[in-house]
Amino acid sequence: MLALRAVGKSFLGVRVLDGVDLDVAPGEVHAVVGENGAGKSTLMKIISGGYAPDEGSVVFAGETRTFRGPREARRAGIGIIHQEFTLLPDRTVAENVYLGHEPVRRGLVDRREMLARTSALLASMGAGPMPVDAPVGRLGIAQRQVVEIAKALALDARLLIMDEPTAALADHEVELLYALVRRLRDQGIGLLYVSHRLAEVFDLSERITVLKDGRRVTTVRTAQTTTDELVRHMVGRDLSGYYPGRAAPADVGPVLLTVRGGGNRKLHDVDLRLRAGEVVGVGGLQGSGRSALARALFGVAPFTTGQVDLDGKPVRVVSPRAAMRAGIAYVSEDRKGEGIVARQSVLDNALLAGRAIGGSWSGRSARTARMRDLLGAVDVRSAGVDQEIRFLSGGNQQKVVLARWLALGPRVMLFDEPTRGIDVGATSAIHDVVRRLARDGAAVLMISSDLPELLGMSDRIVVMREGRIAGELPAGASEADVVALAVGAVT
Amino acid sequence: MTTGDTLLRRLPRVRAGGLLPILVILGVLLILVAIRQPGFLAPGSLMSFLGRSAPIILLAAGQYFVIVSGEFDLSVGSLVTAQVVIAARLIDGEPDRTWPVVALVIVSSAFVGLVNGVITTWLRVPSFITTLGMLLILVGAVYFWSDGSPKGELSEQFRRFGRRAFEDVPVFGRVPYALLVVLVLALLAIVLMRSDFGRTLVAVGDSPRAAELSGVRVARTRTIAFVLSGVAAGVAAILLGGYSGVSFQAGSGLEFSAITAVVLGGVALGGGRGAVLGAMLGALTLELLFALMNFSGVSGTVRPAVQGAIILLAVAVSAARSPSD
Amino acid sequence: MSAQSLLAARRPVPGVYLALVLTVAIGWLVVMLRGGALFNQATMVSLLHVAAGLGLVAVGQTLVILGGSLDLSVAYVVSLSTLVAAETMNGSDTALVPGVLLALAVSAGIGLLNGLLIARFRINAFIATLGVGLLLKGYLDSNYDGPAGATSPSLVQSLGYQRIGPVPVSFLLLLVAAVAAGLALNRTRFGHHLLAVGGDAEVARLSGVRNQRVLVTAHVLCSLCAGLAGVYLAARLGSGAPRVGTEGIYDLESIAAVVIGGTALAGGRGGVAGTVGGVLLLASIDAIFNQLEVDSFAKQVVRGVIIIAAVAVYARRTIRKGRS
Amino acid sequence: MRRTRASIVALVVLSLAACSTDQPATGPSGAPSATGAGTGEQSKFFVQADYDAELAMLGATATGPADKPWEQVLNPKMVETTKFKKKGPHKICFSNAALNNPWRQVGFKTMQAEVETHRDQISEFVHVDAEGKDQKQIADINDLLGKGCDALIVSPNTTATLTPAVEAACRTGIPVVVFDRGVETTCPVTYINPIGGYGFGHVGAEFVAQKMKPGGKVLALRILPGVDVLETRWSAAKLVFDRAKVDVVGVEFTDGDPAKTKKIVDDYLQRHGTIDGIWMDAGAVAVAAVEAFQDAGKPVPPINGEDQLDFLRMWKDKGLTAIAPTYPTYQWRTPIIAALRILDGKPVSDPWKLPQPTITQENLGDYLDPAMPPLHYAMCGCTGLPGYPQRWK
Repeated sequence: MLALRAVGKSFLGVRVLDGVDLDVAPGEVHAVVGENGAGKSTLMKIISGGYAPDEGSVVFAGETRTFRGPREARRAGIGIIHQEFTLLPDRTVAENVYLGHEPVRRGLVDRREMLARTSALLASMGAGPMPVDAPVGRLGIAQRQVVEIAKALALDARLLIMDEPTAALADHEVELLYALVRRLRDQGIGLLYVSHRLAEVFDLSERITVLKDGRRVTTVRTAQTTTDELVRHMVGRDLSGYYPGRAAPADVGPVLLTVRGGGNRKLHDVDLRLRAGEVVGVGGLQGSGRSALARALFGVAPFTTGQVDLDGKPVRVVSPRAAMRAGIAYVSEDRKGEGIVARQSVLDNALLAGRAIGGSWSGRSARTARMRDLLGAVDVRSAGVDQEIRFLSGGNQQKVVLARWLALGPRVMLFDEPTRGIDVGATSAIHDVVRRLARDGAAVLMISSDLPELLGMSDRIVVMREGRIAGELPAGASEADVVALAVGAVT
Repeated sequence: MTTGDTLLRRLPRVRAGGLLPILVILGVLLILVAIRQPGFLAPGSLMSFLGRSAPIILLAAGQYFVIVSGEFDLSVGSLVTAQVVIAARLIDGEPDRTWPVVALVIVSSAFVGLVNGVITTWLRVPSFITTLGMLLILVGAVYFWSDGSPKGELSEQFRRFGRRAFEDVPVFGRVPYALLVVLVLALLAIVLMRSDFGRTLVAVGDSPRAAELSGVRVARTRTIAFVLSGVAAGVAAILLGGYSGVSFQAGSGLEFSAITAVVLGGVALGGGRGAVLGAMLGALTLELLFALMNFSGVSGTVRPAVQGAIILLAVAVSAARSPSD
Repeated sequence: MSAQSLLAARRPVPGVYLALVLTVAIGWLVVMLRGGALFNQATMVSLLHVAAGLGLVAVGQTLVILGGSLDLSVAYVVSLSTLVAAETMNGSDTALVPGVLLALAVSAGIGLLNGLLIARFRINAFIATLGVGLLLKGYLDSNYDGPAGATSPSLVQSLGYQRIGPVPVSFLLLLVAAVAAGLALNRTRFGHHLLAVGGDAEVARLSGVRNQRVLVTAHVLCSLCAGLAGVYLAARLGSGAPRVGTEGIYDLESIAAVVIGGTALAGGRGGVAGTVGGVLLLASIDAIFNQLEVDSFAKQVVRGVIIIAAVAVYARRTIRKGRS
Repeated sequence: MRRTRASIVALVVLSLAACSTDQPATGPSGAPSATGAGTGEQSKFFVQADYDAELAMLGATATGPADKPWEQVLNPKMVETTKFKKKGPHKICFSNAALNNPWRQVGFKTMQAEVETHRDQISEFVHVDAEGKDQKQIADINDLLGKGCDALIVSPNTTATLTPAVEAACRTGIPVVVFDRGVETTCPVTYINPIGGYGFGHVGAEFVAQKMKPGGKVLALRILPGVDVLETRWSAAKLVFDRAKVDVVGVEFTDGDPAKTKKIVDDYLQRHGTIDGIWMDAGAVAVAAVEAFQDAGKPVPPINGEDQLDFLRMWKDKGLTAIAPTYPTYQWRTPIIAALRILDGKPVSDPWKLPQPTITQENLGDYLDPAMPPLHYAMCGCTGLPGYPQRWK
């Protein structure tokens, strides 16, 4: 029912997709797997009308289609669940579910029908009771994800794309989703299932396509492959050699930062110690409190209970500024929204934090000169430091953000998904910087959804679940250990 | 984002917020004026033209700080009116009171900017509303205070800033004080925008989240922008009161002129884009347009339409050129 | 007030009504202490007439603001509409319907221009509508040097002066327009899509909403409302008046009424019921100050304070909601 | 694609702008129109009969006390008012168009002072300010009708549009007095105003046309288009200039903004080298116009202003060749006097035409009062009123 032929797409000269072929049959669950930045999300957006392909063709239901927007794709019968929520917090559940195709009777939106259909739809999904007439803003994250799925289904989709649908779901909700996917499949709907979680892929799919660096590596029947084989296809390299070496026990210094009983709206009873010279990885599902932990430490959404000590002395980190003064730095997972200032130059972006903290006039030119060196040292590739940063690739943007913080000489460095959506070369450069920071005596906390990265980089791994620290793993733990802790399965 | 990616490659690379478009418009207008009125380009008349354009150039610069930080200041016009009226009443023709009143005008204008900034950033009232309210309050209060009719008189000492000039300057002939004031302040503004504060201000307008997470005190930065706008309005009030004397019409509508000038100068409403020099050139362009209309005898009633058409045209063209959003 | 309960069916009554009741109560008390009566029939009628004119414009303004846009050209649309209506009617009843329709059609055309400039040519709404306003000003200034045309006597009689008890027909027209707009917002696809575009344009686009079409429609409706206000004013004034819109400061006043009514300037949140409350609040302040013979300049100061305070209160509430 | 769109915008915008220019331009290039006038077509506000009547009145002698021009009447036509006779003290209500300029402020203060002199007869004076909004004034009048006023004074914001409201007021049976701008109905007991706009415009234009060098260039500075009082002034001036074959090089609108005025004059001086006469439809920006000449180092040509003190002082100090036709603010006293006479059942003249003195070089000294603020109007007839001069400062 869906056939992609040699689809290609570039952003600002960076090739994101290159000659990708893909087929989905009715009643088939076709999984798409690949590392971060492999091009999965871009591919899904092309199918669902979010982007137009630069080359190649999309054939849907026997016709070659170029969707001019999401609306056309939806009308044609392609539903999509995005990684980010596409819900309006001020509108009710029913209004969100039926946005764009509200049921109409005699010219007016039939509210009763809409509520009834929404309830029925949610019921058919096996979701728990939900206030369909309440604003989405009042729902929890998991409930919102259910609404998001209902929204994608509401338009009688013949092809449903699910981009990491379980990322925010709790166990029993994942089970419900499984049941739902199977039910849809049995109804003859084709499903494209994008996931990091190989276990899910094996549970659900008939076929699996592996993407790597924007190309299709292979498409295999699920029954005829194994996890190991898939991982080899996805990674295509020897894992152990790829990451810079870990810290030797002798390199690990004294405890720099301690959190005792830290809590706020999203976190509970967090106890954490970060040592100089050590990279501490943080694992867990999306929404488990990983990001909230980093944001609490950096004072964005501070701890409201508990105590934070730096060098054994209590500090009050009430704002990013306070955190910076204490020597803490933070690289957000949302590079576009919270990292870069898109229309300013590379140099302006790199100097932003230094300027914010202030400095004497006399120190200005020296600071700028140092920054130029630093940008060279982290190997930022641009047409010059005066180029606007939005024209750089994601990896180079991230290097600029890193330089911004390195210039301040942070003692505690917090990374949230530092390599998400970044090409392989830049990723490895960033890994090197992370490790070098630790070697130079900083305490590093690194959040990552990318399990190989988490396992490869960390000297110690903290796994979070539901706002708490679920457990700690030593270097050399397996992916299974992390996942087990993250989802709360008994190991 | 989507279509922009492909467009970007097709369009010639003009740096967004660049000065090229405004320079082109300004150049075209200058040529038209020169054809229509060759004497205009003689040093004497050019100087006096620049001198009388000083207040709106200052207001545009002040408005630029606010707009580039992502906000609006609709209160500047009524602030100018209020200051002119207050200055006249306080001076009441006494030359001795000139300097204290000049100081008071600037300080109190800064204070109004501070109030605008604090209400906008702390109480989270959109600046459009804050400054709209401030517009009503200032004009209402000053009318109320002076019973609906300006009282007192500006001293000649006060008026000279906006009215008098250095006479017999070689080459230039006559150099209005106002021109010197605006040159000095323009230079300061350009230097300020190249300083740490200036770069931070633009960052705040472009991405307040990124700025905040880099330790920028966003609220404080924006508040300073409002204060700068207030000070610019204060100085503009001194020059304008000097140029034309006291009246309730002194500042009316200047907020829209200033915003128009800033937008003409290639500065994006919403923040993060454009140069202060562009904003000031935008103001100069607007003044030149009015002069051109005076020179070519365009009927007074048609002028708003010409002005509207040129604004829409300039902005539509630059919107079509700018690749994203 | 069945209309209001319909509009507010699913949402709590906006806080502006509380403010309205308080204002009226305090005003009533103060006026009474000074030995007057705040609301006799005549003041009530006057108040509702003032509210009707501003209200019609503000209802339209609500629509564009909800969509994340803005219309600064409404004042000129109002003036133009009075002229088109009055000149077409030219004092005869037979041309009443064509006059009204032509006035509305011209207004809708201007709304279309606004909408296209904003949605398709991506000009910032502030600048686009300011520019269109200047174009209209130029047209009005060069073609009219004073009131022109004559409104149909029967329209003057009915819409201009007829009332039912203390309620003028024009205020009923406002209520009808408000209910219609409320219905459009809550019960039509257009309304749902408009709120989505105002709430998050990208989410709306990804959900299959045709953002441009929705925004253009909102602008057409906004100008239609301003045109309707023009027709009412033509009926009230008996002729077309080229300055009536700007004299009434309908552009800024309508925006003020909308935000006082609790609609977020950024779009996506709010509604028509609040706007009607905002208009009534502004009109009540007018009435009370009229009674007390307070200087109109002092009133302006009070208005400025109220506008800022109202929005500050709403902002506070949103922040608190966000936290809980 | 986007570029095409942009050019479409350009086209639409330009065609819109163009369609607003179909009115013949009033300016140097303005071709002689149907009326053969050099200054373009006559305004639709022009009424020949009114014009003739006003010009005739300029030379007429008024009846009434010589030292009280606000009680004088030109060509009195007395009307009976016994049916309005009522025992005092009275409640007098006033619907005011606006208080938004110095002229109205001075006038209103004069009126308040006049009310004070009649404290025995007036128990309550209710004032409502329409803030320059027609529809608010209509509502205000309606509102006042519910307040048990014994007499209603109206200063209409716009002639045509306030007519129905005034008619409605007449129908309630209370005496209605209209002043300043009129209404298109005879139902009020009396309509008080000075000679009027034609007279004002004529006097200024005659002076400028005579004093300037023959065939010279005149710049006409106007406040706003579309205000009836100002339109009549300009249409009378037009007739004078066309008859005298004066070259009116420009008719510009200043919005009453002195800065804009100076810029306009400055540019016209540059464009034409010299300007030989300035005519203004209101005196608000006269000082700014004079300053523009001074700042440009040019002699100030014959000019007309109004009776505002800043202009009068400048006239005297700089020895200008000037004249100041007036639209006297003392007319604000008359409605109170008229209302009380009506309530006493005494006859009043309808229309009540007040004399409209002109300040000339000869009598300039009489009107200069150094103690008063610059924007005060000298022709207020208020020097004898309670609270003078403090009330007007």
